[in-house]
Amino acid sequence: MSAVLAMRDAGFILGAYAATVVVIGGFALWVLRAGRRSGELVDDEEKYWT
Amino acid sequence: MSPGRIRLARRLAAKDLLIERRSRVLVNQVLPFSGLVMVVFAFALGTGGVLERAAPGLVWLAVLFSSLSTVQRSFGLETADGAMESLRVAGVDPIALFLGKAAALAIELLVLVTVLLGLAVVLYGTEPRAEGIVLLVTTAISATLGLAALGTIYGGLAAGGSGRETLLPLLVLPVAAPVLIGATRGVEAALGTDRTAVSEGWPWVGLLLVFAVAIGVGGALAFGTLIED
Amino acid sequence: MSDPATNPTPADRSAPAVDLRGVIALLGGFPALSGIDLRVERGEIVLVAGPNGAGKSTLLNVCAGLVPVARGHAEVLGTDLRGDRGALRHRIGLLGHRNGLYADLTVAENLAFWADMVGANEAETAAALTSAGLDGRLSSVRVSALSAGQRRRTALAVLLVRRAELWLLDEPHAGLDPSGRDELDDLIRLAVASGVTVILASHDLERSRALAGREIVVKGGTVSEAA
Amino acid sequence: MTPSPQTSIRRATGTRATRVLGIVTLVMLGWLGLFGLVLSPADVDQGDAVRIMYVHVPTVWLAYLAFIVTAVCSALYLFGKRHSLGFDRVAGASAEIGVVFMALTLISGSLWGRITWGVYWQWDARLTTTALLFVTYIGYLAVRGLDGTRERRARRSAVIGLLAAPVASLAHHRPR
Repeated sequence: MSAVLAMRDAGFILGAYAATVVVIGGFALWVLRAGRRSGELVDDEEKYWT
Repeated sequence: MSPGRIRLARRLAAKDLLIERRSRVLVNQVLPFSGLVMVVFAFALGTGGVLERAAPGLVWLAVLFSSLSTVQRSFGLETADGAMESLRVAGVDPIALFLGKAAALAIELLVLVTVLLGLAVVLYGTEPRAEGIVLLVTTAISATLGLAALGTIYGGLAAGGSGRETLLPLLVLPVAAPVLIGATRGVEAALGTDRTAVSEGWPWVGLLLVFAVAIGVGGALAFGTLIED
Repeated sequence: MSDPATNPTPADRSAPAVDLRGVIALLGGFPALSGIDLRVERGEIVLVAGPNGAGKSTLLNVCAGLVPVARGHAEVLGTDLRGDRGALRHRIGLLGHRNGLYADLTVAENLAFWADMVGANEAETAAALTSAGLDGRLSSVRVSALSAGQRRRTALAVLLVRRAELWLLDEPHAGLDPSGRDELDDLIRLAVASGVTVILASHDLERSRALAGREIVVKGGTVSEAA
Repeated sequence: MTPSPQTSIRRATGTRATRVLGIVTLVMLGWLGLFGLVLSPADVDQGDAVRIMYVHVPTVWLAYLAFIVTAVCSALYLFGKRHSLGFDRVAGASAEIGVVFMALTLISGSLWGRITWGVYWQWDARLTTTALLFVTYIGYLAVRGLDGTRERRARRSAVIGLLAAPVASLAHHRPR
């Protein structure tokens, strides 16, 4: 881990990785929540995908 | 292209121009606004050569901003009392509708471009050179045609319902970027900004024409679907 | 497309103006009309009554071909609504709460514009102006300077110029003063006398009953004949 | 794939396949971090900056792929005989994914640029096109947010989705 932090421009590189993980994670959570909300609108019998 | 369609389109365009002659919204509001934009550019950039070098780009930026108001006006008069809907419901050929609106818009924008180019000479000290006149005129016309076609497409979309006017700039500006780039380079070559040769401008005119044709054909075909709301 | 030469053939002249059987229409996925039966003969004036949101406007929009028929049999002026409606469009005039006029143009210019759109000649335009009582001085007044009643009449004059055979009028009396309403009714009667069929949705029941030969009630997406 | 009714209540729109896919994705993301940051050596030319490429390049490919899916599905909706709304939904969902990943592309790209060029942004054709495409599809999503029935929304956005992409890319193929 210290080797990672010691590389040149570690802030920018780690920032790029962090941004990627955070944005993808946030988007995934948003999709899951939207899906849950949509799922509540549908009767259980009509959930053909389950 | 049937003669009936062209006749309809001409009549539609004539109607728009007659309304403009009556209401003078463009002359009294949009034109002063675009002039103001040119002046404000001068305030922001100051003197000392920057303005002269940036003049072609500034002219087209001002055109772009003002064209948004022009498009809004063009479709505002159709939606104010549901006229566009009446035309659509009555089954008036949507291709003729597109061509007519686009033609009127092109004429209005051409006036705007001419005035702004003239203003650039006065305010920014850009002198057109004799050998670049043909390029200048061709660039202005081809860029205007593209903008008019583009504005008609997105104007038609924005005309469908309430609260869509704010969407127009967001939709138009990114797609109009090729016009902005091409028209700016074309005018730079025509004026000889940064010692560019006139011959460097013609490929850009090509780009502008490709754009105008592509958007014109695409818009004519898609217009019926777009206003079918 | 809006070729005036596509006059109705004798066969669909005799067809009823509107023939709906078991029509279901959806708005946003929900049935706004759930099984409508309605037959309107040529030259009739039919009043569509019913509470707000019952589907009166939807019914008119279905007849105009603006709201698709999800299920059922639907014929207007002898043309199946589920087929190609292109030729049908210019034969139908739908008037909602907006008039579809250009405020900066005069009455005559608005009509002349529409005449060009549908290929009507000057005589027809002049006749429409006279029928609507808009000839003379009024014809050269800008629409923006007209009263609400005069605008309505101009809008109906457009339908005359278009030679629309079926008029679908959604609250035509809304926003008019009594004299404006009288003039509007006169114009509608005049149009019907010349062969036009009118379906009007209205809350002004007393006035509309005097005008209409028949009244139907739309409620909960279905139709019933008023007693 | 045939769960008991009790468990399906909390299942929302997920399926076993999407759940497996999600877990695989999480594992792969961790793997990417491990390989990209620790296990792989620095590049001879770019130095450690090359590590950003390991996230930058996949995101841009994904974004372009998503926009292609949007365009294809728009065309399928518009020109298909049945005007199936399913295509419209795929087009819209794909555009959302595209916008998210194009945002990531722009972020990681500008960080890479800061290391390599010393500036976050350079006005060359490729960067400009990417930024324009990004804004274009934000506009596309805004059009999808407009009022109207599902069919209207589908028609409108299909036209915009088909029209916008090639035009914005025209900035890329401009003459020299």
